[in-house]
Amino acid sequence: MNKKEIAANKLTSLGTSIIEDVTKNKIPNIQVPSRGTSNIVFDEQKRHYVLGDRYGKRSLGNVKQIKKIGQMVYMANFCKDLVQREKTATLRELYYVSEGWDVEFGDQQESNIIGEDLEVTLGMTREDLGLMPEEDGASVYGKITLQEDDIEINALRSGKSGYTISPTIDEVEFLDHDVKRVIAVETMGMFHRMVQEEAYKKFDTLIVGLKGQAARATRRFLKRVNEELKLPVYICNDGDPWGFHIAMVIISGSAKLAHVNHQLATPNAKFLGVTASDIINYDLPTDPLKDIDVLRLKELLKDPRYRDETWKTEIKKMLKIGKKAEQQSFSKYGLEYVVDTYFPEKLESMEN
Amino acid sequence: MNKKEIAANKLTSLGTSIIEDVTKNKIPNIQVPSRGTSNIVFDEQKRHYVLGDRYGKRSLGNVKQIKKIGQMVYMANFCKDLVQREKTATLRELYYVSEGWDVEFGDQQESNIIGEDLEVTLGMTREDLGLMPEEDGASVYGKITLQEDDIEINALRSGKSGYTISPTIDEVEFLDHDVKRVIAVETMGMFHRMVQEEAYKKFDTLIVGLKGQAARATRRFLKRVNEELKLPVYICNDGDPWGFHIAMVIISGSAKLAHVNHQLATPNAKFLGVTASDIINYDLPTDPLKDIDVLRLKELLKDPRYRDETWKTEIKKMLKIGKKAEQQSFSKYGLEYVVDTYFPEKLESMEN
Amino acid sequence: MARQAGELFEEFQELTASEFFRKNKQMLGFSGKIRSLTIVFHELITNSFDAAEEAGILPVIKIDLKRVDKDHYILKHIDNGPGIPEDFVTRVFCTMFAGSKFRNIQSRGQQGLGCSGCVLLSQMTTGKPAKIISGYKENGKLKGVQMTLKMDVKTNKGLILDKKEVEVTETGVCVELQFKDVSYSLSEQGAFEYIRRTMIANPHAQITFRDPTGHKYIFNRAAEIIPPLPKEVLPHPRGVTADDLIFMAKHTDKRRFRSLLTSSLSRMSTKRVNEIEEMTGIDLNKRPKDMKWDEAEKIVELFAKMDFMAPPTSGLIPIGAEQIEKGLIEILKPEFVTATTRKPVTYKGGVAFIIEAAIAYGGQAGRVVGEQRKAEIMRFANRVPLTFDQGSCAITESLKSIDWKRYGIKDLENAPVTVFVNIVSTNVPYLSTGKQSVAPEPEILHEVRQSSMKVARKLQKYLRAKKAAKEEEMRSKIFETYVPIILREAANLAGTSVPEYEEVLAKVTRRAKAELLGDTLDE
Amino acid sequence: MARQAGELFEEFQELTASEFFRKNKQMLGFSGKIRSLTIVFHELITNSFDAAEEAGILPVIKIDLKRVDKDHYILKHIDNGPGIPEDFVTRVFCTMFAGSKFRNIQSRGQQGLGCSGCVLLSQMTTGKPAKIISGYKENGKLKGVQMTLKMDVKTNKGLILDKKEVEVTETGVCVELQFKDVSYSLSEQGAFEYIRRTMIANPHAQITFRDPTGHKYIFNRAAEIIPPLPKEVLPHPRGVTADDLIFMAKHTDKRRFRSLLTSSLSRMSTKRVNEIEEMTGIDLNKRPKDMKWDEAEKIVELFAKMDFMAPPTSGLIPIGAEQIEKGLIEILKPEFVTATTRKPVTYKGGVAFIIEAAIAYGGQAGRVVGEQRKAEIMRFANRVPLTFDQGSCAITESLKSIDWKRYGIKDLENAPVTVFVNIVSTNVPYLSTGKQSVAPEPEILHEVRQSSMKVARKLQKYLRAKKAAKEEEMRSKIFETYVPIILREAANLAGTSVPEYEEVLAKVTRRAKAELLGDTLDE
Repeated sequence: MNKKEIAANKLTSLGTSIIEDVTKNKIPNIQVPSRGTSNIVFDEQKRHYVLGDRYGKRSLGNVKQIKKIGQMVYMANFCKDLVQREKTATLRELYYVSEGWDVEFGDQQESNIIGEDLEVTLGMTREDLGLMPEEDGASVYGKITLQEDDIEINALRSGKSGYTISPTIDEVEFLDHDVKRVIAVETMGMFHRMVQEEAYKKFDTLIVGLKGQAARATRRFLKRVNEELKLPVYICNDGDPWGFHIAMVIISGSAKLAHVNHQLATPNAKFLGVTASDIINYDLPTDPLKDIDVLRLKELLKDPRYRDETWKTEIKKMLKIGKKAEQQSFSKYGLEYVVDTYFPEKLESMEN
Repeated sequence: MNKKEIAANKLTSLGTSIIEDVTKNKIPNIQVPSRGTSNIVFDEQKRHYVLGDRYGKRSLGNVKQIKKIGQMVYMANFCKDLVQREKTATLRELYYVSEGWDVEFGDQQESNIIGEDLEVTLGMTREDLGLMPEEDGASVYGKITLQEDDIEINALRSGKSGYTISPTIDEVEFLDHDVKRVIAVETMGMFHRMVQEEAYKKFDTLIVGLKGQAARATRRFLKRVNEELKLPVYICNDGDPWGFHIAMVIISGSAKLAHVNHQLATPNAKFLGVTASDIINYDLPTDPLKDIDVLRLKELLKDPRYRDETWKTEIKKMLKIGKKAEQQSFSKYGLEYVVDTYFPEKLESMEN
Repeated sequence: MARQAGELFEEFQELTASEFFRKNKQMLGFSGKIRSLTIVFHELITNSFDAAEEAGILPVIKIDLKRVDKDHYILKHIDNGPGIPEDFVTRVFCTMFAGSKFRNIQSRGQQGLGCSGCVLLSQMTTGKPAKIISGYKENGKLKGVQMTLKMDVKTNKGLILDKKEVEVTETGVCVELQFKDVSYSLSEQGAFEYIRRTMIANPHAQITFRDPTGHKYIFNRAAEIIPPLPKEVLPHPRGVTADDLIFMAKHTDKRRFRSLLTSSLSRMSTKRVNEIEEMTGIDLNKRPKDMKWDEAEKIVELFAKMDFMAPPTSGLIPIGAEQIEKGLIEILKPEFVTATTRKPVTYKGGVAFIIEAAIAYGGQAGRVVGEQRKAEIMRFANRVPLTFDQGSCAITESLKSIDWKRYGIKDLENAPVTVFVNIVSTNVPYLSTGKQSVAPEPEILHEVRQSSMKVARKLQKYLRAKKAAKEEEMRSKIFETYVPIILREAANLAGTSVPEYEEVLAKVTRRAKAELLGDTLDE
Repeated sequence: MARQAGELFEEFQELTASEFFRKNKQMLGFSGKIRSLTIVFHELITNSFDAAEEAGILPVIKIDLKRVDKDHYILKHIDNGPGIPEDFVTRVFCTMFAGSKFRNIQSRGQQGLGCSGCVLLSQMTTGKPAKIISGYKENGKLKGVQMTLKMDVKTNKGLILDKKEVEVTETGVCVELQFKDVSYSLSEQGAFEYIRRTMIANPHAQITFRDPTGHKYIFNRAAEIIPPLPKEVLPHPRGVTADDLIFMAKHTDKRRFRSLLTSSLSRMSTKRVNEIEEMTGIDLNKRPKDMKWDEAEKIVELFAKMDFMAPPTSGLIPIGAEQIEKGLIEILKPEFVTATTRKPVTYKGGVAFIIEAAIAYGGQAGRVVGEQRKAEIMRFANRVPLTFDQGSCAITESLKSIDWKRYGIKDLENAPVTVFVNIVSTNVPYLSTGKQSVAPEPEILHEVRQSSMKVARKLQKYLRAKKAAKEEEMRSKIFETYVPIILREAANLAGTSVPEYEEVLAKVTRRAKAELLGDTLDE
């Protein structure tokens, strides 16, 4: 069975179980895995967050739960229709579609939550159910050829801003590539610098411009190049708690998406910089840590994803120097410095 | 002379004029066209904002101005180097580069302002001077072929998210196309809907996903397809004051960029919707106008760019009904409705 | 050149109380036009109430306020009390510091400044004399006298300008005074609100008030019971200072200190006196006048360590929960009302007090601000409304400390609620001269809290019951609406037809009702 | 059963002023431990000042405060005034409402309650008698008497427990009193701050204060001039009420109302009296006692319409700008100080007053909060510090209305600044009984604003000059730094070598200096 058939079957079974209960004069209920913090656990084996085994029961006989059951069933019908017609819709569109339903959503937030309920209940990602995020994924530049439907795309020949990862990345096939690694950078400023300085040639690398926090499609892309193409993935972000965390979510997934981390996390990806040690070693221009930065760093220290000694050392070092630095601050030494000096030195130290 | 030579010459002349003054024992000064609101005027002929003819004098003999002169001269040297080496830098990179200078910038904001001073003083855009914005431009999908450097790009074969307009769009050439119009939409949700529903085929159109307020490169792209390829440009945004204004900035330029509007504004572009009349005629799901929306709409009524009767009527109508609607709200009638019904009806009414 | 002392003392003089207060009228509460008039109402009404009750009469008061000109009014105040014997009329109205309320007794007024203060203000602002008619019984015979009086501030005595016997049909006093520089207002601090609140705390009274526009308000009696007369109680040992003991010793007719103690203090048995004698080593058989300060101090210090019974509470007469409710119903016509009267307790170890609290919800409860009814707090001390200095008052402080959300009132400020609190004591600890706010003694704060929480809980119960009735109706509707829809959609999803579901629907409706009777209301 | 009036009046009695205040000590300002002690200091110090100045003596006061136990102190207060003749000692210290300050004169104290109030408090809290030594001159001969006194509150008179003649070396009074239930504090409301502020407003005085820890503070005299004695001035016609006229008429020895008016009111010429007679039609040749209220009211109404000269101001004695500055320098050692004394003006049309304001910057100006110096406002009325009720005071209100940013003080609250304001008047309009805050009469608000803005402008000038000096230095540095850099970069840009630029540099430096002397400082 392909993904579409699986999705359609799972959706159908939701309806079947309700109808069967009624036929047996039982009050139907749906078991929804709990997404509360206490049911999100860090799986040391898989190296990312997963959902635990606690469930919430949603009963047709409960006045507070019945409306949610109605919303779930309606949404399941809508998704089944999407899947069968091979279409996708954004969450926003779904929200507007629901205007015609007999059960209303109070706001977008409410409909998003029911969407997540459906994901965890069926054990499918929203993309499997035909629901797409609004956001596009990262930009990719370098020697890789992909196929979307019947179109072949060469990410070296898609313009200076590269190939844009579309929300439907799972339907994209990797045809060919000629790179040894992948470097993902936080800002498009750095992406263009690397394109301009021909980093893709110098390092035999794909350049991925994350545009801040990585979109789901981007994370899926990085996981696939890492696992399907066996390419090492490096992440280079701003040297601050937010940069650290953007990298970590790519590596170990987020708590919020514990139910789909197995499809999103790339535990083999590596954080290349900017580290607190880089700030010191390269004497980078810095800004002082703000209160919120300090708070965030201290939170990271308690986070199981940062249990690794290297991480702990770097976080503590940053707290000690009380400073942070941006990726682009290497320009202090000239525009080319980051590609000519920093990346080679860091890659050298990480790969050997 | 090509653009590069012009830029290099203009930059050189800034230095020459200072040195000449000193040779004649005159206190050097630089005349910087004023960007104050009173010097920004709406040009009825050109149908966009332009700078008036008021200047500010920046004198070496003024204790408050001397530092700014130093910053301008330093920046001019940096830009001259960029232009000569055919490189670009982001404003952020420039800011970090300035760390090594003998005149400091207090913050990024200060260095941005000096950058604009240089633009207006020399009458060049920042792109001409090698300074690029961080942001990428819009996504383009449809039958058009472009050339970046020596690479040909087909925007129908760049993936579902299309071709991304790069900051250096002025260096891109249009090779070929097979469309009759361009439709720009505010959200990527709508962009993907149109791709999925094959709007590019149905309407022989390019689809441009603006991603909110249009980047400079996007506005340049739209102007160029309109003027070089003679394609009519339609803009479809959310039906609220912000959607109106995103369209208007594409059509008539912004006050803030009065000095470069002649390169950015597309006076022939047309606002397709969502209008207040659409909200009524299509009975769209709405949100009530917030105080800030009402305030903004009232501001628009006083704005010379909205002097057109149609705009005035639509703004007043929106104020009267007190409601706004999003692009995606057409989904109330099903996902395909916007492409199957709305666009054909609107295009029909606008083109005949 | 330095001057000698003698020269400087040539102008030395002594003022009378009247002269003093003529120069310092703000010390009588007469500051501000609105407040001055409210204080006048207060002094006259409390005097009438106290007099009528002491005489065992249900108070009936008629007040007529006429406007002569801007800030110029004529006030006529008639009561049905026992009247004032002819010989005392001038002293009551024209001598400051004179009165009958200097005992340790729960009373509304208490300074001997009330009536004479009003006459002083009238005279100072208008020069007009006071007109008094007193009807009283002497040896069972009804007598009536009418006087026109002025106050001679130089001597602190009344001057009778005119006096004649008149026929009266019943006992009582009629006072007619003119005032300038005062102002009638409907605000919370004004005279009208003062009357309204007075009626809530004194439902046994009746007041007819004709306001300056000629409109006649009749506040009817809501209860026919005259409050029992509070008894004078002896001070409790814990409540006296060394100075008090010395003062008693000086002005007693007892022959020994021992007997002075037992006769002047409550809870002071011979056994206790013997203990005191033993533990202090003071000879209590001495004559009171020989008592030394040190000895008095020693005794007071010992008082603090000895166990005494709480002070007798026969001197405290609360309004009573039932009466308060009647008053609130009569005046506010609320949707719900409840009141409580706490048991007597003491503050500072020896001063007894009782707190009464009530809450009224809906109807005319709360005050109207704009188009909304907001919460209002009505504070009383011995049934007298406290209208000024709300911010610093223990009652306000205590009420603000309550988490009203817990009692189903999400936002006290914006609820149609009147909270009523009355403190009953022979000795209310006021914070300031104006006697408008109660000091935050911990025991008082505690009692106000407890009593208010009790009435709040009752209100909560009422609101809950009201809500529960609504809820039940809503619940069965929800099931009847959603079950068919859900099953239609589920069947569509499953690709089957909709099964019979009557039984399941009946089941869930039944179960939901059962749930409702449990404690699922706390969301 | 209803009781008859006669029964009820069996307990009717009359209190003396002492008895009354014994029951209402908060009316004398005695509420709270810290405040009570500050009030005692206030009463004794102002009495000493007034007495010494009246006698033409530079005041010297020695105060010794010993702690006996928690909240229990012995206070010894010695002055060098003219002393009190033996016959008056008991009345000054033991009779309330007695004093020599009931005239229309600018004085610090004014109620006849000060000294006797302190004795009452002492006696009430400790039972201890007051010990007084008075040295005074009689017919040029120095006499000394020592007395131990108690107050008999039942009679409002002093009881002499002990009296003897003693030898004294100079005139003056020594008072020794004990207090309980009071507390010495260094807070803004405490006794120490009271003395400090007193010294600022009275630089001609000297106070030596030994605090309870034994530390001796000597506040030296900063100025050797005894303030001129304020003269008693007759009330201004605009300042009297009808009641005042009637009161005057009743207690005058003049034979005709005409002569009463000219002799009792200021600015009242025969010509004016004739005008009054003509315009009111009242026969002013009547005997004063025959004056009717209506007539008095008519006259007062006419007063409001007639043009009078402003009241005489000989009765107002300001401290004077120079003296204030001396006081502030002595106590605060500021970096900069300036003071101003306004011309006399009137409020309510007839009451004269003078505002004095000063500002001190740096040094010990401002109050220390945490590690920072913050602004403080010192309010005075007739040289007496006002320490309570700051919020409601006209002085505070007026100062807060000033836009201090305009005077180079970005944030008044956080500047090391002391703002001093003194109001001088025979009749300061206090807001409340405690006489701690001034009523917001528009003229007073205006004068405080004007005078404060004047001293603020002087401070601004000082701060500007300080800043300008710094600025000039900075400017020439800027040119010397930037010109070479800019020309190097410009030459690089132009692709040429750097030309000679000495002359251009000299030119710009010169020009910048000229600019600085213009008005370019306002950024």
